[in-house]
Amino acid sequence: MLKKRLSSPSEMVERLLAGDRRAAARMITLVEDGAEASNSLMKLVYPHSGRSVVIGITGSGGSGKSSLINHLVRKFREQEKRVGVVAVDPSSPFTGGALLGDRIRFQAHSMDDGVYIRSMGSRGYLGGLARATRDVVRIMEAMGNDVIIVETLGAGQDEVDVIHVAQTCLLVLSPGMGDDIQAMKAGIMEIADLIVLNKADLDGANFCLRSLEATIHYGLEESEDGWKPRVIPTVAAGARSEDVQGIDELVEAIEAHQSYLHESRTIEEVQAKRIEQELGLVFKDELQKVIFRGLRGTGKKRKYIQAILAGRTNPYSVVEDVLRAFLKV
Amino acid sequence: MLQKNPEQPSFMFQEPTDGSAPVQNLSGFEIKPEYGPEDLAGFDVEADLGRPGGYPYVRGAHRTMYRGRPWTIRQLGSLGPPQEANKRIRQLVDMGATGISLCLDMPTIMGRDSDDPLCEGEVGSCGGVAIDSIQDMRELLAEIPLDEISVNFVSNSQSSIILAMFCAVAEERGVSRDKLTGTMQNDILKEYEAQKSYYFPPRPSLRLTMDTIAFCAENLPRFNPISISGYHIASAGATPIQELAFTLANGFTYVEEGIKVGLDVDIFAPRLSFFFKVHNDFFENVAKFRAARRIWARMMREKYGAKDPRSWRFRVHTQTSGSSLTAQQPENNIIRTTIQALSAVLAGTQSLHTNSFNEALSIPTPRSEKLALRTQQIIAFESGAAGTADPLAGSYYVESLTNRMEAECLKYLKTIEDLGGVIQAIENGFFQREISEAAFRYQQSVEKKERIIVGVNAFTDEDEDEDTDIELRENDSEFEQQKVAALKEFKRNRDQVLVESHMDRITQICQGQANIMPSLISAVKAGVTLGEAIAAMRRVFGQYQEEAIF
Amino acid sequence: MHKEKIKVIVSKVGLDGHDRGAKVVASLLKEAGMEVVYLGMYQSPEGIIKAAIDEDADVIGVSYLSGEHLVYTPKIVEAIRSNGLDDVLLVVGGSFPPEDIPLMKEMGVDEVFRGGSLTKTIIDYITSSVREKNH
Amino acid sequence: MSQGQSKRGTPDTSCEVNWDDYLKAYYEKPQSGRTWSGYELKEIYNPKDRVGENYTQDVGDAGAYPFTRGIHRNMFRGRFWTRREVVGIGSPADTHERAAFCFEQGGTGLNTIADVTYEMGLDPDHPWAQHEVGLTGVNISSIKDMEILVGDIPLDKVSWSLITASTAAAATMAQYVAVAQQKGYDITSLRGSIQNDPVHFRYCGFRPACPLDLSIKLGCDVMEFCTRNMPKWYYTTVNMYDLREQGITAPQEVGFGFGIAMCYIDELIRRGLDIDEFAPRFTFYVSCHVDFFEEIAKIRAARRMWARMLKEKYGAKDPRSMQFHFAVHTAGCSLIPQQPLNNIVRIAYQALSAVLGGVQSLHCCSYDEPMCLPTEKGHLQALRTQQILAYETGVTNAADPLGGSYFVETLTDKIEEEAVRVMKQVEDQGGMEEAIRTEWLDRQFEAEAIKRQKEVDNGEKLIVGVNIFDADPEKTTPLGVQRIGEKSAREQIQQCLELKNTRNIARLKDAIERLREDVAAGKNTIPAMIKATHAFATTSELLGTVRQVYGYPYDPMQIVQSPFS
Repeated sequence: MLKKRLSSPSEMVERLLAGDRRAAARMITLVEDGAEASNSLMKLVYPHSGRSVVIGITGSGGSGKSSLINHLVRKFREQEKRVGVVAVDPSSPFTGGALLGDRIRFQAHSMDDGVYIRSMGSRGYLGGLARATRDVVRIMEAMGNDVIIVETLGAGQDEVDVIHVAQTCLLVLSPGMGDDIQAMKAGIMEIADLIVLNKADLDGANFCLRSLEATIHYGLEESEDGWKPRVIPTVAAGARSEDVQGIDELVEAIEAHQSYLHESRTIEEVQAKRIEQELGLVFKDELQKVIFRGLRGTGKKRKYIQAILAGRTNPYSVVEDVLRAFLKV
Repeated sequence: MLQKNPEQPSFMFQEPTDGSAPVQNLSGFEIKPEYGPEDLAGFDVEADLGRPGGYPYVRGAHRTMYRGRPWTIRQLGSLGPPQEANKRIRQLVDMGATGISLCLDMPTIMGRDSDDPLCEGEVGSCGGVAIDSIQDMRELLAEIPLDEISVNFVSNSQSSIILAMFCAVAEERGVSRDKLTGTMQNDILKEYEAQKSYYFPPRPSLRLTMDTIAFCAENLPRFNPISISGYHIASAGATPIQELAFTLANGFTYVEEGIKVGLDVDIFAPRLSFFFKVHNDFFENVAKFRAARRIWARMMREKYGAKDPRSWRFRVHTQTSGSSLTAQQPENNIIRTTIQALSAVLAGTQSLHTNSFNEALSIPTPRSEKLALRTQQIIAFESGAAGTADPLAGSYYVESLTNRMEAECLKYLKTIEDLGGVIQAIENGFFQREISEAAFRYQQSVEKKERIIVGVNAFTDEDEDEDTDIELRENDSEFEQQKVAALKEFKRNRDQVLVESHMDRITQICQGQANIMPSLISAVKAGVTLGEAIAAMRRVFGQYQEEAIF
Repeated sequence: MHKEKIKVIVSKVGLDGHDRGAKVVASLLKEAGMEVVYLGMYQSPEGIIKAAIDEDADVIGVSYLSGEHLVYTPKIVEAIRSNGLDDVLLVVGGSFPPEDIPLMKEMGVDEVFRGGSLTKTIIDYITSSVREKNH
Repeated sequence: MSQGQSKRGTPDTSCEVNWDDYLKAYYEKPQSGRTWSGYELKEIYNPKDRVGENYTQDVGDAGAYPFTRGIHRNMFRGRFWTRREVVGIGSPADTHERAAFCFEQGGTGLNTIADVTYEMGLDPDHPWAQHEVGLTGVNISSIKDMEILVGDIPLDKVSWSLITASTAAAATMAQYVAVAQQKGYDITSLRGSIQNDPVHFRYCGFRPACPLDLSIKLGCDVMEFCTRNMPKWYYTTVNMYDLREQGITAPQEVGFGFGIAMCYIDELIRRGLDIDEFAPRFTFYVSCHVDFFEEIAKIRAARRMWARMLKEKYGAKDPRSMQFHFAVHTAGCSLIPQQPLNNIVRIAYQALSAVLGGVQSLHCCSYDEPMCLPTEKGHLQALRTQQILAYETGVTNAADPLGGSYFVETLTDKIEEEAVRVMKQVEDQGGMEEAIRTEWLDRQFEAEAIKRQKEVDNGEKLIVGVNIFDADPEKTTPLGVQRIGEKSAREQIQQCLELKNTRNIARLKDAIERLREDVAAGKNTIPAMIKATHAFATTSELLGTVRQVYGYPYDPMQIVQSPFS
């Protein structure tokens, strides 16, 4: 057991609700490590979650997500909202290590107690990154953050799942990565409520902007609930203050989407969809846990595999048998 | 305020000159401001340069040089008591030294035993090891694999006896003679020219040397019976060109003597090895080595008819210049030693000793000894200088300088020949005169500040002692009594009659022509001491006195 | 099942911007399977500590170059103590005179690595000490 | 194993030797089959390697195009390189004292180095500066400090090298000129140099002070001003050395360095200067790393490339424009704290390689640098290294003594070929400015630095005391440690505050306004900075004003606000 000894769950949650950073940090670690303790903790945390605006941001490397988030945080702080940030960076598939560099961009807030930043390695989470992230978000909600920003990299299925922890999802693109954009157009529909074209001061930005708007205009029917993604050009990098552009517009767009969600009461559907998805994930991996725990030591697992290899049976029948045995169905 | 110290030459505001002022190197050759292709007109690369490991060996004795194996990192392992020396040897090996040199204390050098009244206060002096009897040799070599570690005995007039003890101990330890490795300095001629530690007149001394060479040629094929040394000639004040010429002259003399006593040149020539000093002049030193290799190869093949390429190969051990080290600002010596060591490596030495930076003040201390060792290791493993053979080959300057060195050297060899050969030249004081003149000229140039020695005649410090932080090593005085006592004990426990008979036998052999080694070996086994053996020889050979030369 | 990760904060402090060493160490710790939060340059001791808290770090690694270690180390140690982060390992790297190593250890630094340290020694130290601290 | 082992004499167990290790060491090959930069070395180079060489075209005598063998005909016969020691420590007064010391020891040039606070453009009273003033150099906040630093040093005689690299170099230049004027010197008579290479300095941790556009603007203001007013002054030292210290290879050092140089050259040409007007005063700072021959080859290659580039690319006619003027700094990153006296050895032969390369000005590291700021002893040792090379070793007798060496000439060609390839890479990025903007260059540094560390970790590169022949670490620094008295720092801050309270504000504001106007009008900022300096404007005030006009925060650390707006 690598991590430190803990006080009782209830005590920890108390401290968390009081906004204690260390309690939050320690609980997040437990969640990350998928420790047994985490479930009992999350049970206590859950009732205090679900009250914050959760924004998901993804986009490929070099699109300037971090700088963008830095400015969003600044804006929300000006509105005196407490902000939590979950910055996910890829872990090395070989060593499992990760270099988490986003904090460099958040330096302006390094001394601000109203901002809680947590870097996560994508690791090889059982039950997927999404589940861990969702729990982290809940912890941050419970600790009293009004806005929580979830940052992740790329637009693969994992990221899509992660982003779906949020109510409002941003896809960040930048010019001069045409291929990525082509690749992402496909995913735009299911990922993005808002598309941010960052580094809009670079050559080719206009062309890029137009082609994106075209994609949305022609590519996407207005979803039945009446929200259509928009493209917002921004410039988030640059030491000069006047270099930075489009942030206000972006914040407005986010607010617009939020109020749309509430007015159109789509928010319930969204949340319902999220819960369904979560249950799916949780069942999948809890069930797997249960089954494998059940098989552990019985030597059955190996028997099944050998039987399948020998052609005496097949995966489908095995699954049926096992499920029957375990779930008495 | 800027020139508070009037002693400093005013380099501060030095203005450019056209650089046409004549410049001489240490050998006194005029050096041109620049060398180019025109300086190598008519230079036949194949014939005059060849390849490393190929005739005429200018570019190195071996084909791959240090890529095959680095030079032997050989450091000084002496220290009065044999046990101490033995310990130091193993410390050095542990620190990564790959070869060891052992020098002797004053009494041993003068051929006397520790209990000799003349030696009072001298036992274990100047960091040398005191060897009286075979017992000392046993302790000195304890646990050292004689077939692996090449021990270099810095021993000259007494070499035949030291070698005898070495063989005797090896025999006791069951190491057969054909496996024994190592080196005996054993270069008697340069003693008369420079070092001046001899007992007998030149000719009998030379005979002893030839006896050891002949003995080794037959019995110790892996052992270097002699290391023909320019180092001491240079240290006595000779210029690089003189060091080169006189050392080669001596070398050829041993060859001629060997042939005279009827040895086949290809039997003993391959085991002749050399010992050079690194002068301060970086490139002159490189040229010296390269010229030496070319001359040796050509003379051995053309003049002495050697057929075996190993006889043509000039193999050399090198030591950085002890005399260039200053007592002032001792850390500066680290720099001098580094540059000299690099020069020796670029010159293609087979083996290198780097001096300790505090030698001008004290016997090397563990720290300074270690630093000297590290200096070689840094050059070997970090500098990349060992990455390719003879990296300076082709350089217009270095090749021209090499040619010039060769030409001047041949002139000297001619002069010596005209004087009737080395022995004659020694007897009429030719070398001694040449060297003392050179030494005098050099000293003058330093005093006139024509030649600047940092910290000595320029850039001196007022508050000297404050900023030298060097631990010094003192001689331990108890050692002498212990040693003398031990020796007396040793003499008491041996068969005195047997000892006397062995000494008479030695005297007999000296009167005749037979090789002296076998009788010496059985003598030391019987307990005859170094001093006694020499006394026995002196009965026949007498003591040599040279008239002073200024 | 994934392995629980050692989490390391790597940071410069003050104005010195020689971040090469810090970056190299960060990357190599990553390759050793650790999760490294790199804070970059111009950090204040308080900022470093806040990051360590938020990230629930096991190790704080600070890199110095030019003599500022005696200025900032006490401040960092103080901040660690006042925040009760006694279970966090404080490791400093950079160039200092050997005399200062015991000095810094007295202040409360757990380990000091100078230039010319091999990555392996750093990794081994962190791995073993973190395990100790947590048992 | 050996007879010697089996039959023991009197055993002395105080030092057990592993004879197997001994044999291994004995037959060890030096691990130098490759150069430091990783190029295969042949076991032997010979005339075949030089076939097709055209001496006059490809090599040439010293003093003749393409200057491969040196920029002067007689090289060190005419004049030794300038032997420099960098000083910069505590207060301007402390620094002046150390400078004077180096003079007495026979140094022929003087380098004073700015501390981090100065380079960042902060005054001592800046909240971030307090802890670090005078720690790594000297902070000059006003004309007063510069007066103290200069003291009675004769500015028209001594060759003074001001090491301020960042955009603060503009302030330094202004302060130096202001003091010179005050002391009544004709500024055309000033000899010396200023580092003034803000573009490279972003990679030394000064990004906030060195935004790219401002770096080129202020850097070139200094260059332009000196070109027009200070004919004896070297107005930039493009610092390849710092780039090399990031861990890049020898050819990358040259390639990237030239790339940055071109940023300035192109701007100066854009400003209407003729290449031959300014190029002769262009200088470089080059590293001499641990690989003896590779570094010599690098220098020779750089000389040839510069000559060709200036002649062919920029159409220079004056041979002096084609001469690669450079100073060498021995490789600080090659020094290690383990067995520190070994560093004297490294420095010694690195310095030798610089001299054999034909250096104009040499700075030797102090062996104690990996442990502390150079001690007086360390400085002295470094200086002695140069003096021994100059006066004892005779290596100065002939120009380019290695010229013609099959190996060195071949390696020179190889380095040139590789460096040209690097420059092509940069070009493919859209030129150096683009490569910097897109952080392509950063990524090169990252990658190379990690490669280097791995080479040491897995023993491809050997370092005595680190991965071979290591020993117990020293408990103390052999020849002492350099400490900075906090006293000087406190005084610095005090004096700065005093100055700010006692100067004539109206006059100051007026001067700052002028500066602001000049920047806005795109004029050269140096004259206005000089005036403002006479009006006791401080470093941060000069630079902050310029930064604001360019739209950057007044204070790079974004804490202090401008007192003028």
